[in-house]
Amino acid sequence: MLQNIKKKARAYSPWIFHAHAGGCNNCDIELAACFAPRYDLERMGIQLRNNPRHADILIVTGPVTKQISSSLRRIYDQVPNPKVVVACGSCALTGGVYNRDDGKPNYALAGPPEKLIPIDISVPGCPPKPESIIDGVMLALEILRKK
Amino acid sequence: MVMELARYLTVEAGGRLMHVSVIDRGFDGYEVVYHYALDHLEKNLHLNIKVSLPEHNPEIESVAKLSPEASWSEREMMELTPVKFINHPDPRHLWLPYEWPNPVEGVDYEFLKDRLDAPPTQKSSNQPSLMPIGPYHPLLIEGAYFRVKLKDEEITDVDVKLGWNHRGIMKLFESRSYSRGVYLAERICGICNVTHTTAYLNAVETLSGIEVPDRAKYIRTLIAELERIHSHLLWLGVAGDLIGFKTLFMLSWKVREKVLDIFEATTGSRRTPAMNVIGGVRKDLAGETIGKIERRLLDLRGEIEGLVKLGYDHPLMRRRLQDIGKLSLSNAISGGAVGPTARASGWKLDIRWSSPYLAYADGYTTWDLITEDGGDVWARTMVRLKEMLVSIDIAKQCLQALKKVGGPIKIEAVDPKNFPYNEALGKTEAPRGELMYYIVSDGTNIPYSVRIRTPSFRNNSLLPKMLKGYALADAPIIIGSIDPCYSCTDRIIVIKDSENPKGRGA
Amino acid sequence: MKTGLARLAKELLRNSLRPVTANYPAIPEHARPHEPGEEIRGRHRFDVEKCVGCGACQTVCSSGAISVTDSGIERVLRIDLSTCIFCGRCRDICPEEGLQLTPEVPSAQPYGDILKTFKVEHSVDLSSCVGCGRPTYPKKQIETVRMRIISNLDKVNVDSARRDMDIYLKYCLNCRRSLSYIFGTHPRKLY
Amino acid sequence: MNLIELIIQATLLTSASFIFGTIYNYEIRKISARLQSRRGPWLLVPKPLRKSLGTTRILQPLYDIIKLLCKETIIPPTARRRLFISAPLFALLCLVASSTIIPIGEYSALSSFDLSLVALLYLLLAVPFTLILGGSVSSSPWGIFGGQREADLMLAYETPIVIGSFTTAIMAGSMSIKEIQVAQTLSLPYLVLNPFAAAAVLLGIIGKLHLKPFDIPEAEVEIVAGPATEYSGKLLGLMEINKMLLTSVCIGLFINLFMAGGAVPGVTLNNSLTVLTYLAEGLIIVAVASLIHTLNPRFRIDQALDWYIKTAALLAAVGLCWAYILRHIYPAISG
Repeated sequence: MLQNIKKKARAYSPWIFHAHAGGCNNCDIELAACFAPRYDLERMGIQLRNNPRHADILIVTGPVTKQISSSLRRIYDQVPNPKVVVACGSCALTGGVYNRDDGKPNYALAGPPEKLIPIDISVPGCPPKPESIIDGVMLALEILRKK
Repeated sequence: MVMELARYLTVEAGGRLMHVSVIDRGFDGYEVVYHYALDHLEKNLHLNIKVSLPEHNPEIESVAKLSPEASWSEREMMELTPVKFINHPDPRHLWLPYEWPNPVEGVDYEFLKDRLDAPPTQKSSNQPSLMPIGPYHPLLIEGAYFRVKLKDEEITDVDVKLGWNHRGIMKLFESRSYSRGVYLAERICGICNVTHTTAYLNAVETLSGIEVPDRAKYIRTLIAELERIHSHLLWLGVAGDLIGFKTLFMLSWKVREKVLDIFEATTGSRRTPAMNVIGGVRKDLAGETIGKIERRLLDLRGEIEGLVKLGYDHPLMRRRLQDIGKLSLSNAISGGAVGPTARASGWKLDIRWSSPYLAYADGYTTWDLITEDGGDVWARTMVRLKEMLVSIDIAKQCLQALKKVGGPIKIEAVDPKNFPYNEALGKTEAPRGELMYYIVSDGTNIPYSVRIRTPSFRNNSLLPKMLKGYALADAPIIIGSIDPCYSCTDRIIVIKDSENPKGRGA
Repeated sequence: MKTGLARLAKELLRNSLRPVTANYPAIPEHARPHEPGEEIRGRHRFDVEKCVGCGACQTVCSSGAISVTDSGIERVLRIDLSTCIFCGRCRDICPEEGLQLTPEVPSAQPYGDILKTFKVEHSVDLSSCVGCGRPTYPKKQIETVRMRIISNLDKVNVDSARRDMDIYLKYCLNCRRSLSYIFGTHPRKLY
Repeated sequence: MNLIELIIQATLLTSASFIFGTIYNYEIRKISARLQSRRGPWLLVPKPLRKSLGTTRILQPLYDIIKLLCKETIIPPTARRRLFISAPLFALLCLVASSTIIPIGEYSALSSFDLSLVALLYLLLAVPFTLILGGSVSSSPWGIFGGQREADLMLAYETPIVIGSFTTAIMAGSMSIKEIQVAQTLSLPYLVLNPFAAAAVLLGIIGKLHLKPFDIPEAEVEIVAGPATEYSGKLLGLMEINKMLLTSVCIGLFINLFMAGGAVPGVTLNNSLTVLTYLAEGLIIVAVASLIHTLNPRFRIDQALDWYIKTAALLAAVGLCWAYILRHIYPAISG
């Protein structure tokens, strides 16, 4: 009985921390639009916290630039377990439009986030529509429930 | 010699130094280009002064003492290309990551010493005298780093380190054809991506001598003005959040959703319209979509007037925003402020008025320029709020004109073939200020080099001056008042490794 | 000074009666604007008849999301939605309107099955060379090229073009080179 | 009231005030969301999602607390470990003690002692102390700043609460909350008799609960989360529990001192219906507080201090004089 209360509580009040890793801030404003009146995420008890210590879900946007890669790694370590990482936007999945055509790595990027931190959910789109982000968060709830 | 020319241009002629860019010509050394805007004398008048330097240890006198706005441009060039600007007031590292493989010698990296992962140390009493507003901070959506020196909660000195968003965009530009570059220009900044494509296309179209048909001009101006409304509404929400006014964030973003609906209905995607292509516009606006937009613009105007009234008479908001982050007119001109930050200090600087492009010229639309003279955060808020109403007027006039003006929406050239000129300057008035693209072409369909000077690049250099003397509690809203967009600021130039002087960098 | 607060209070109380929140996860269509534009750029869809597999979309894609691989007897066009930036350029460039962007928004997936759900694939069978049996170009592409050449040429040399095409279009590049030696039509006859 | 009955009633009171605290916090989130024209935590989850997201979200604060209690706790190495952990625990002890003193309706465990009002105010002072202690011990510059701001703000909002509470003690002629409650049922509730003191205490309570425009110590934009920056997992869960208890105790203080502890004219004090009227009155006060919370941006710390001195402290002083006038000119009222 205690176990399923714990699982339910985790799935019913996930707190999100948004880590910007260098993209063009289009995904960030779409994520912020998810908390605006039209796509209000607080209906499901979700809060956007700006302190990694308080967070359950870490949403990463943007191809990780070299300079912010060490900070992103530290932010990931600061989020207490159990945690879920959502990669949001095609930059966060494979570097999107910032990849060079001849396959050589872009000198300013430290590769997409999957090279630095383990990713659990990927949200495509450039920028992903708030509906896709909400789907991603719903999937994250399921994973939190199982963790 | 450059100093006398610079003194004449800025002091007597009253011109504005927009940007200092360095073009790497491979074997025959480097070209330092000083971009001067003299568009207050005559519309669309610009002047590029070129100085070519030898290939081995190129050096030149720094102009930063005379016109301080050039200091950040020169710092950027000094850091990223082997060109040295002699006795530059502050030649420190600004953009490159700390552990860049071969740091430029002879520059003391003060930032390298107190690395970020060192535990926060309070030297004196428990009052922290040095406050890092670090790459991740709730005040900044994106990465930036302000080292704030404090004397019991009053800011005495601010030091800025940027480059957290540096994606090497200009190197990518140099490996993409013009028509593909449009989609890269759109992804420099997510909030003002229509102005980026417009500026890029202004430059490319003047480069290849293409004249955009009238209908396309009206559609481009309409999309640009709708984006200005969306950008100002977004800023109003974020500014409300910065002073703790969550309700203003919700109200203004509720209105912003209406603008995004217009974008989605007409251009197919909420935030990346991708309407502008070389020679015109991708998709025509049919008759009834124009009617739809007009109806939506009507109730949008009602909502925005409500927000303007709210901004005016909310007692606490006025008390929180008034007379903080002051920027006098003389500081604005010498520091080279652009956009609403300059207009709030009483400087009539607006690219749509001084060097009109697309449908802002006299024959197409008529609108008036908004300036305030307070110079503080309250004045900037008022300038942006009133500008939204002006944008709605321009959008309305474009819609009326679209009903009458027929004609094609695009010239069939997918990729420009011949290039009558070998360099071009494209400028627009982004929601944050003057945006400048400088494209050098070598005749092929891939640009030789692209230099971008974004408005936030210039406004950020004014922040230390604005922040001094105010409380730490005011720092978020002062930093927020210039509407910083660090994706724009960190688009940065290619690196030319010193080992292979021949090639144009990695 | 109090009027500002009073007016805001009245407006907020009026707001509370009609929240604008879309009931998204419960009713999916609730989030779309009332009359969605017909051309929302979402997931791609290949039109099986029209697409000839020419690969023009691959050259034009601004983020390198489209990959064309020839494997044995078929050419596979694969669009990787996790790299795609949905700019709609491939649809505008496609000469045969074989590629459409449906308004269906690609939704989030667990990281593991990124391979199967974020891929839009379409395969076109390649014609094999009569001479050496190696795969050459897609059958449909050869057909459309032939029709287009015949329709655009002026009457005089239409039948000679048709005769040449019947021969040359069936062979791969190497066989054509060797054939041109035999027929003596190779431009550089020096060696 | 022998000892065992006292203990049972005390535990009942604490758990009731904790549940009321969660309801009040849910109401603040729901009303401020509704005023911003968005839906806020669901009262009734729509049908298709009921299987995965539960049926209702009234206990949303409870879910937050249980989730936090099951999370991993990270204590920064440079923080002083023992003080860092004991700060929220000490606050919890004080709040549990103060919740037993506050009577809910007719159940009053310890409030009938003579100087229960003084004891209550003394215990309530401990909560800001632990926040200051927790913040400055947590070795993060944000925590130190949060602690300092909490110290400045505490001076500002404590004065109106203390002066307002003692005004009611003067009007009722005794220091025990029970007597004040009974005195009000004889005459009019003090909210009507002395509105100045009531307004002063309400404004003080808004500052104490860190509702806008006074959520300066937790200004998430300037100082990441103030004192709670380094707290996570179980310790943060403790802090949330403290917040619930603090909300219900403060609202309970206001009801007992100014609205006769839920004794509406129809319902006398000694039957169990008063618990429902107590909750109803609490919801009304929380609605007023959340309206103020939604309407205002955040004050700067110096603006908050001089605002408190100019209005709240002044109101409390006026209430005090008004109480003296009442006591001497209309002694009948004080009974």
